[in-house]
Formats: sequence, structure tokens, C-alpha cells
Amino acid sequence: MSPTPLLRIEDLRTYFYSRAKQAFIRSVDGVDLEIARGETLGIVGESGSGKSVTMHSTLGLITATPGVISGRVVFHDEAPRDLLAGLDACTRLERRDGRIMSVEKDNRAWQKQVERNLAGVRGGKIAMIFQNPKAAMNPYETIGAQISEAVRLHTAFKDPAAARERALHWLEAVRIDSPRLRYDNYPYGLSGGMCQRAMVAMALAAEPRMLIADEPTTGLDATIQARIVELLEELKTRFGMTLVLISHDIGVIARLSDRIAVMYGGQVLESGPAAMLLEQSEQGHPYTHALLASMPRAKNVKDGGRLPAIEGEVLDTINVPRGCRFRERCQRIHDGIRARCAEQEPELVEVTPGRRVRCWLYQA
Amino acid sequence: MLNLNAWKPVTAVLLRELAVTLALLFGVSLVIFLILYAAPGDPFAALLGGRMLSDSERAAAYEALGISQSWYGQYLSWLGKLLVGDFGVSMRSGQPVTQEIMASGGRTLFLTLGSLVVTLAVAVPIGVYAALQPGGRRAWALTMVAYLISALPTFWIGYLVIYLFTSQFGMLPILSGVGEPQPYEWLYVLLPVLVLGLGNGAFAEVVRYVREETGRVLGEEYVRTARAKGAAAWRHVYKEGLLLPVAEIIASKMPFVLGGAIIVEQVFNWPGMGRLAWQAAQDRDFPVILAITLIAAVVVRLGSLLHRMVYVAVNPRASHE
Amino acid sequence: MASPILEVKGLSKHFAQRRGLLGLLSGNAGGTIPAVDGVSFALAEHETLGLVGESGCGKTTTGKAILKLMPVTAGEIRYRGQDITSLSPGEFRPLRREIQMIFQDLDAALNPKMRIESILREAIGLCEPELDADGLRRRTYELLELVNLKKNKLANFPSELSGGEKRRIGIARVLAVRPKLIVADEPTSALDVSIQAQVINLLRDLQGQFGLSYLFISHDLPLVELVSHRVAVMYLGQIVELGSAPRIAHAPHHPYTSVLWSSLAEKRSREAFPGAAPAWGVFDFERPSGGCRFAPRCPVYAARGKPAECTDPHNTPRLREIEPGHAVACHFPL
Amino acid sequence: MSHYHQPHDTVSEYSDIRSWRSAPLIDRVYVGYGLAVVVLVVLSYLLGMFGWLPSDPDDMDLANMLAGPLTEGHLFGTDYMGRDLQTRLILGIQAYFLPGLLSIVIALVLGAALGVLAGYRGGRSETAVTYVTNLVDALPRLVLMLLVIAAFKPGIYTIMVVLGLTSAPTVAMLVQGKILMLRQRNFIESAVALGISPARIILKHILWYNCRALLLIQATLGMAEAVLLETSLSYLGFGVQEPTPSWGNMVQAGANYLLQGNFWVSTAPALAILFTVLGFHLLGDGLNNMFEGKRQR
Repeated sequence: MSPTPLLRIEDLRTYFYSRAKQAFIRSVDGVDLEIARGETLGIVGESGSGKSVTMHSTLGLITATPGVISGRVVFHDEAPRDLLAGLDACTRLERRDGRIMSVEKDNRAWQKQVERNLAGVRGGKIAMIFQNPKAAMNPYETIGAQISEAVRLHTAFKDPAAARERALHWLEAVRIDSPRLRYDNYPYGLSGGMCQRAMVAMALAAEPRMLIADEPTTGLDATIQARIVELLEELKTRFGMTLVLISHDIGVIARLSDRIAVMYGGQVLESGPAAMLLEQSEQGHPYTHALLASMPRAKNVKDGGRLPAIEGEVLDTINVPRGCRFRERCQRIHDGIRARCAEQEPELVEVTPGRRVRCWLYQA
Repeated sequence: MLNLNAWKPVTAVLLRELAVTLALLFGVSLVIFLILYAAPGDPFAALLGGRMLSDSERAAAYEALGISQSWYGQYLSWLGKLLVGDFGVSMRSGQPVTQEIMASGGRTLFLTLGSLVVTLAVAVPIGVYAALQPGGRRAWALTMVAYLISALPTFWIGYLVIYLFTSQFGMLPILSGVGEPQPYEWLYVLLPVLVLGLGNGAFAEVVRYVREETGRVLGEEYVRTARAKGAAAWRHVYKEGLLLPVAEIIASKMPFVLGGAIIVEQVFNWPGMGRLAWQAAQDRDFPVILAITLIAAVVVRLGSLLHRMVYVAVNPRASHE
Repeated sequence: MASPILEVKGLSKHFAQRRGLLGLLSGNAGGTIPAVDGVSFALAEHETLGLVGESGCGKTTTGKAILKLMPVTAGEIRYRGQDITSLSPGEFRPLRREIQMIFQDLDAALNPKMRIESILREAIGLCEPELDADGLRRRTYELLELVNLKKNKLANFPSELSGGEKRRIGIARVLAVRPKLIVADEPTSALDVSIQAQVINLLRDLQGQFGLSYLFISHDLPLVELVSHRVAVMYLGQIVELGSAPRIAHAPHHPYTSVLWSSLAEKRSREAFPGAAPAWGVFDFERPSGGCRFAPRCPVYAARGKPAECTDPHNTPRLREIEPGHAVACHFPL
Repeated sequence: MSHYHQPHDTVSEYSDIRSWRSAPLIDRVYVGYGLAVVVLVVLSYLLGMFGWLPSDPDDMDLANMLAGPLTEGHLFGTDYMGRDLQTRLILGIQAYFLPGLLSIVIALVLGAALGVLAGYRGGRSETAVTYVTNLVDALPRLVLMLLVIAAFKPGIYTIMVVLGLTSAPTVAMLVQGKILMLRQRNFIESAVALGISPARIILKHILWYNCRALLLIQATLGMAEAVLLETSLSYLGFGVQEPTPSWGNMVQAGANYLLQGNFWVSTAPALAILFTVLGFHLLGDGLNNMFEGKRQR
């Protein structure tokens, strides 16, 4: 097995509850992931696949209820530490034929427990940047003040002057033009690309072990996206940064990831080395292969100018079917496995070294 | 901290706010004039003569002052006198209006500001608490209490409070405002403020507004980023989630509290401008009621001026809007 | 070239820059932002013309101007030979049905408080008011089949639909009035990859079935290359290059088009264009004084030592045909 | 411990927007109580109008004056002149009910018109409407009423017309907000592009579909305002004069007795005010949470 991973997520479940439909929204339904030191894990998936909720759950950013209800998140910094310690004490689950149908949770106790678990880790050891930077930065503070706040919180530079210098250092590191001028700017005074760089600087200013980037390029222009991707690539090589990149843009994921995890309907359908997943996608999960084939690229067009689209709607995680979640849209079901696909949910099984797939095609 | 170095553009915004206030006060004076002009018995003439004039006397008065009968002629002459601060003479007491208002204005201002502080001091914490525990049992109960309080008829509560204090503490029931000081003098001052503070009808609205604003800001993306950064959420929430709503409440609830003051002054026999207005309405004493209405409008505009100043100080973008 | 269904000549749309009260007092009523500045192109029957460019280049404004959703500062729009620029709203209404628009926002076409059935019936009623109850029902089912949606969706509210379903209802609503020309403004940018492919196939099938012409507006370059017959590249309110889709994608003549295509995330931007300008992330809206607007960011301009022609206000590069069917607005085309 | 339970395996795809069934308990309690108050008030109004009263409002039962509640013959007891309180409370509704409706109609019609003018046309008309709104907000309602009273010695209907006029800007602001929300999602532009006439966009799409809940809520809050205003004015001696009953002047008349320890005379009308105003406020807030989706998860 690879050296102990920096972060390991085991059987993570995060549910929300729709009072109108009296049903659970099973956003994250049993996710297992591992991120090794210095590695970039790309988590790709369509909307509602649970990719963002998974990483938000690890950092305790879920405020809606019931939120995180089961699982372990082990962070191997100096010593292994479970970020979800004490979860079982606050929650009681009731299952009906294998599926969670009732949850009791002491939300307030769990909230306090999360803050205790993550003290010093959230923002300090694991930092995070988000989508649409202009809304994600505090509009009432200058970007300089927000960056030096991160510096003062998590590094030795406590007094304002030193923190300011440190913040300027990071502004230069993310290639913002004229950092001393930008230091006193407000988010509304910057372009989208500039604001995203400021947020990256703010995250790095805490000198974290790991950076989680949640859709960092979404909503930006093609040319600006390319610049941000270049920046992340440069930071990876220069600081040996461990990066978790969440995106629905397969192009960005392909460009930056060492390993890729494909998520759908709240579960990981496939994970493995980036090159293997992308180039030999026909040996992988049907969903990945179909997704790559349906990308609107000239090379994907078949005869008659049509794209091989995946039929049906993206799974809405309120009505989770029995058996495999991709079953209704899968084209590669044959009679040998049709019954199992319909009835039984496949496990995430190692198909070739380093590559795990959740599909009955590959299990005896 | 607040961006104090943004004072250059701030003056631009405040200038604009003053211009808006002047335009509004002009509008208010026009509305008041039209009401008086349309009133039977031509109260406007009474303004000049200090008492109701017969037709012939009125024509003579106009001639004497050399203003034409047309409405805008009268309006301009009346406005001219106003700008000079001459509100005319009270038809009831014969005293110049400005003097009567000076005497009572201070007390009403104290009552209004005091009760505004009481409303905020009680309602804002309830609102914030309800925002922090959206579904909580206690939060729901507190909001329910807020609704109950603001539905209470102010005057009834006033009498109850007076009864409570006169029978239990043996105090003279009604503050006569004159004569030797009572043993609990400060209590007389506090009671009306408390009653108006809780009973001005805007209490539930303040709780609901704070609960919604604080709740909304807690869900904003930049607060989530602040928590992801490991920073205390409150450092990033207090500006938009608390400071701005409170300023907004002061500006928007000022008229309610001023209105409520009239009732409370009546119940407690509190010799303020409210009581003066009530008396003026009884005796159709136009110079007084007119002056009080104008002053009330000015006070309300001061409230929104304060709100604009806080808004500009907190929100850097405002100065460039 | 089939007879053009739409001709746009010298279309301009300038937005007045809102000056605050003080600005008005101090005399200068404020400059104007030329969002669209002298755009000309033609669209043939059954053709898809791609209009591509970064956000803020004026592509959406051009689309909305064609539908007369906003007054035009200058220029002429001819639909099937008829000049519609100066028509009054009343005169334009019968024609409005034939020129429709699909908006980027998935919720644009859907009244949040109306059920899907009444949304479609209203659209049908605009074009065929004489239909009785079951005529309407049949037409509604016909439209749902066209966009392959199940009948049980009719009872739902827009908030209960997925992104893909909202877009398909939007398309069905537009089809209800039997249009000839559709301006599609970023129809798939808010959708997931697998749903994008479905909607693109749908639009292609509808073009085949009803002979529709599309003006396809997008910032997604590979997508535009895929769906369009011809592509026009816009930069700061002007068309800088216009030609067949494959040639624009793989053999562009204007430096901006080449930089735009090379910046695709999948490709390594450095080796595609060695001379790529350094990190000029800042996208400056203020216009350079004159001449070519792309000069400040143009690698060719830099590589050639900042030649004077490029920034000479009297020699602004015009869109001129350098090959049959391929025009470019640059003094030094690649 | 919070409890979340999913009874069935699959969830129906059909519309779940039957909001009152799925609304949280709190809102249903609010709306339930509010509706009960509305029904009671309307019934009492009709009783009063048709004269079917428990007893004659002016008949003085000198035997048991200042009787507490539940004395025989007088369900709610009697006032200081022995008159039956229950009858007078029912008649008290006459003082504000119809005038209140008048003020609501004015506020809604004028408010919606101004709101559409400001929201749909925008530009100069928007600044004009905002100016009027600020103008009305600058004048405290009760102070303005005193001015109107000094000028015209008006009846309750004129007062309620002024209340309607001064409430219209609030409604206008809310309607304008709705139009802004629709404009931001490009709904209005896409309706114009489809070929829907402006009149139908305004009347059907904006007002009927998107503003009816909002207008209903403003109506309930408007009635609460009317009750508070009428009772306050009659307390100050400007509304309905003795012996015609109004909850306001009943509290005023009972005040001296209250100060001597006899609570009920003044408390009964005060409680009537309290529960009626509370009812309308809760109804408004409950409907608002249900339809405007504040708590919709």
C-alpha cells in the first residue's frame, strides 16, 4: 500500500432532509477517498454528485441538518487524528433493509465537537478556496486585511507589520500585479481572476499542508481560467502542495490531477491514476467512458453529426434506486449482470493496481 | 475596522443625502400646506391673524401683507416665514410657537431616543438568538413573546404600569411636572420610556428583521470562507449582519416611535411635543400642529441620515455608487 | 450562399455611463461605453453562425439588439430582406414570433409560480389562438415529444425540474410559436456535460426537422466549433475574424483567435503559442485611444516591436476578406 | 436530539408545492390562529350589522355594575354604567371593520399601480415613486393624522383613506421588488421576446401569479394597522365618541377604574385589541413564510 495517506475518508455519509417530501437528500452516501502527500487528487462529477459536499463535510462547513451522520476522516499530519471523532456519540441511525431510513442527531453537541476536532486544522493545516471569488471574499474588508488575518491566525507572524509583509509576499507569489496597490483594494475593485488569486494567496498565507480547491475556475473566462490553472500548477511544483481539485470541467481536471476520482449520485464510481482513467476509459466505469465520449468536442462527433450523449437525467439523490445508481443510464448492461445491477449495489473493488471501479462488469 | 480613510467620497454621499433631505422637506411642507389650504374655514388665514378671521378681515390681512390670494402666493409667504424660524403664534396660548416647542421638544426627544434604545436593547438580542437557532424551541417561544408584546395596546399597558407603581410604591399617580420632586423622580422618567420602548408596535418587526438579516448573512459565501479560514465567524458577520440592520431599524422605526410618543405622553401626562400636538388637534391650533409635523419630519430624516452615514462607513462600495 | 435570412450591417449599441448626481452637476454627462461597435454579418437559411468571445465582448448585446429587446444606437438589421430596425413594437409583433431567443438563464423562460402546462399553453395560444381544449392538449404533448420530456412533467412547477428539463421546456416554449430564426445565448453553459450533449443533439435535430437558423452565442470554444457552420470571433464590441468553423479553430489568421483557442485548459498554452503574452489576467475595458483594440494584449504586435499601424487611429483594421469566405480585421494576419 | 424520518422508499415526483400541508408546524399554527381571528371578527361584524346582539348595548343593568366576566346574564361582565361588555365589544368592531377594508383596498390598488410603474417602466418613474415613498415615510402616521384631524375634523372613513394612501408606498416597494427579481432572471425580457403583450405580462405574470400572495399578506397586516390606528385615535378622543362603543374609548373610559384596582372594564377591550392584532400579524407572517418561501427547505 502507498505510504500512509495525508488524508483518508472512510464511509463518509452526509444527508440533508426535505421536510416537503419527507425524505432524505443523500448527497454523500458512503464515500472512500485517499490523498497522498504532494499528490493532486481531481474529484470530477456533475452537479448533485456530492463532490463539493464531501470536502465541505471533512472541514465541518456543513450547517444544514442533519449534515454529516457517519464516517471517519483521518488526517495524518504529525499524528493520525480523526476529524469526525465523537460523531457516533451524537448520532443514532436506523436502517431498513440496508438503507438508512431514520436519523437522530444532537446538532448542537455535534457542532461543538466539530469545532474542537478542527481547532488549528481548518484553515491552518487544510485550507480551502471556492467558486465565484467576488462573493467568497468579504466585501467589507480589504483583501490585504483578509490575507494578513490568515497569517496572524496560523503562523508565527503575529504583529500587524510582519503579517502585512507576509501577506505581500504571498500576493507576489500568486502573481497579482502591483501587490502593494492591490493590498488596500476591496474585492469589488478587482476582476474575477484577480480576486481568485487573492483568495489563493489567503489560503496559502496560513502555510497549510493541503489545499482544497472547490471549482476554482468555474465562471471565469477561458483565458483567465488558463491563468488560474497555470498558477495552481506552478504552486504544486514550487511548494510541493497537496491539492484536492474539485471541478465539473474535465479539461481542468485532466490538466492538473495525478489521480482522479469520479463521483455520481453521492458515491465514488471510479478512482485511479489520471492517465489510466482518461486514456483507457473503456476498461473503467461505463459512466466515465460515456462522460468523456459525450464531451462537446469536434473529435467526439459520430456519423450524422450527433454526440453520443448519455440519455436520462443526472441522478437526483432523493430517489436513490436499488442496485447500481447509474443503472438507468448505463448502456453496457448485459444479461449476465442485469439482475445484480438492478438489485444489489456494487462495491468499489480494485480492478487493476491503483484503479478501483464500482461496477458489476468487473466483479466475478 | 471601519474604513475611516474613505472620508473623501463619503462627503459626496452625505451631500447627496442632504440634497435629498431638503427636497423631501420641501415636499413635506407642500403636503402640509395643501392640507391646510384645502381645510374648511381657511385655516391658513388663521395662521396670519393668530385666530379665525371673518372673510372681510381675511381680505384685509392679505392686503396688509401684500400677498396675492393665489395659493402659491400664500405658500411662498408662509414658507418664507418658516425658513426664518418664525412658526407664528399659538392660537390657544398666544405664545410664539417656537417657544412652546422648545420647552416640550427636549422631553419628547429624550422619550423617543430612550425608547428606541430600549426596543433595540431587547429586540435585537432576541432576533440574533432566533437567527442562531433557526428551529429551536426557545427561539420560537421568544419570537412569539415578541409578537405578543408588539400587539399590546400601548395605552392599556401604560395604565397597568401606572397602577402597579402607584399602588405598590405609593407614588403620586400622575407626574404633574411641577411642584416638589417626587421620591422616585427618575422612575417617572423611566416608565414611559420602557412602555414606549416595548409597546410601540414595531417590536415584532425589529425581531423579524434582525432574525432574517443575521440569518441571511450567516449563510453568505464569504462567511463560509471565513470559517474555512479558521477565523471567528462573528468578526466577519457583525458589519453586514448587525451594524447595518440596526442602523436601518433606527431610520425606519423612528416614525413609529414618534407616533407612539403621542399615546404614551397622553397616558403618563408627559408634557412633551406629543401632548402639545394632541392639544393642538383638539383646538385646531394650526401653527402648533404644523410646526410639530415639520419637526417630526426633520427628526425622521435625521434618522435616515445617520443610517446613510453608517452605511457608507461600513460599505466601501457605497461611496462609489 | 443560400439567401440570407438575417443581415446585420454596422450594428452599434452604446450604453451611457451613469454619472452620479455630482457628475451631472459638474457638467460632463459622462462618456458612453460602445458595447457593440459596427458589427456586420449575414446568416443564411438553415445555417448556424457561432458568435464567440470572452465575457463583456458584446455578443449577448448583439443578440438582444437583433430581437429588438433594446434600442439600437446605429446600424441596420434586415430579416428576410425587410429592414426591421425602425419598426414600431406593434409592426414588429407578427415578425417577433419568427425570431425567438433562448436565454442563458435556465429560469428566464419560466414563470416560477406557473405550472409547466400553463406555460406551454400560453405560448401555443400566442401562435394558434383558435385551438380548442384538446387541440391545445395535443399540441402540448407534441411539443413535449419534440424535446423528449415525459407527460407527468406538465403538473410540476419550474423549481421542481432539473437543469436539463428546464432548458428543454424553454426550447419547447420557443418552438410553440413556430420560429424560423433562434438566437441561442449560451444555451448549455449552465448545464452538466452529459446534459449539454443531449441539448446540442436536440438543437441539431430541430434544425434538421424545421430548417431553423441559429445564431449560437457562447464563450465555450470547442462547443462553438462543434455546432457552427461558420464562426465570428468578437473582441471588445467588434468582429475581429469571421470564417468557416474548422478554419477558425485550427488555422486562424487573427492573433486573438489563435490565443483564445490555444488557452484551452487541455492544451499546454506555452507550446501552442511560444510568444504568448505574460500574465495579462487583467481584462481592461477602457478602450485604447485608437487603432486595433487588441494591440495592448497582442503577441504579434509585441513580437513585431509595436508597429505604428496597429495603434494608428486613422488606420483601424477593417474586416476584409483575405480568402474566399474568410475575413479578418488585422494589419498583420498570421 | 433532532429526529429525521423517511417513511417511504421512493418519493413521488409529483408537485409537492401544496405548501400548507408541507409547511412547518409553526406556520400552520400561526395561520390557523390568524384565520380563527378573522372568522370571529367577520362574524361579529355581521352580527353587529344585523343587530343580532346578546343584549341592548345602552341598556344599563344598574344592579351589577362593574361585574366581572361570567356573571349570569353578562358573559363578559358589565362596564361602569352596567352596560353589557360583550355587546359593546361586538359593536366596537363596526368602528374599524369597513373603514379598515377601505384603507386596505386603497393601499393595495394604489400600491400595486405605483409598484408596477416603478418596477416595469423604471427610470424617471422609479425615482418619482421612491421620492413619494420617502416623503410618506418621513411623516409619522399618527402625527399626520393629528394634522388631518386639526384641518378637517374628519370621520373615521376619511382617516382610513389617509391610512390607505400612506400604506400604498410600502406595497409599491414590495411589488417593485418582485418585478426586480423577475427582471434579474430575464423573465420579463424573455416574455417580451416570445411576443406576450406588456399588459398581459403585468396583469397575469407579475400581479396575478407572482404578487397575489404578497398582496394578501399586506391586506392582513393592513387590517392590523387599521385596528391599531382606530383604537389609538378613539383612545385620544378623536374617533368614535361615547356612547357609541369603540375598543379604544372603552379602554379610555375604564382607565380611571383600572387605576383604582378594578381591571376588567379596561382590560376586556384591551385583550380584544391584543388578540385581534396578534391574529392578523400571525396570519400575515405565517402566510409569508409559506408562500414567500422563507423557511421552505
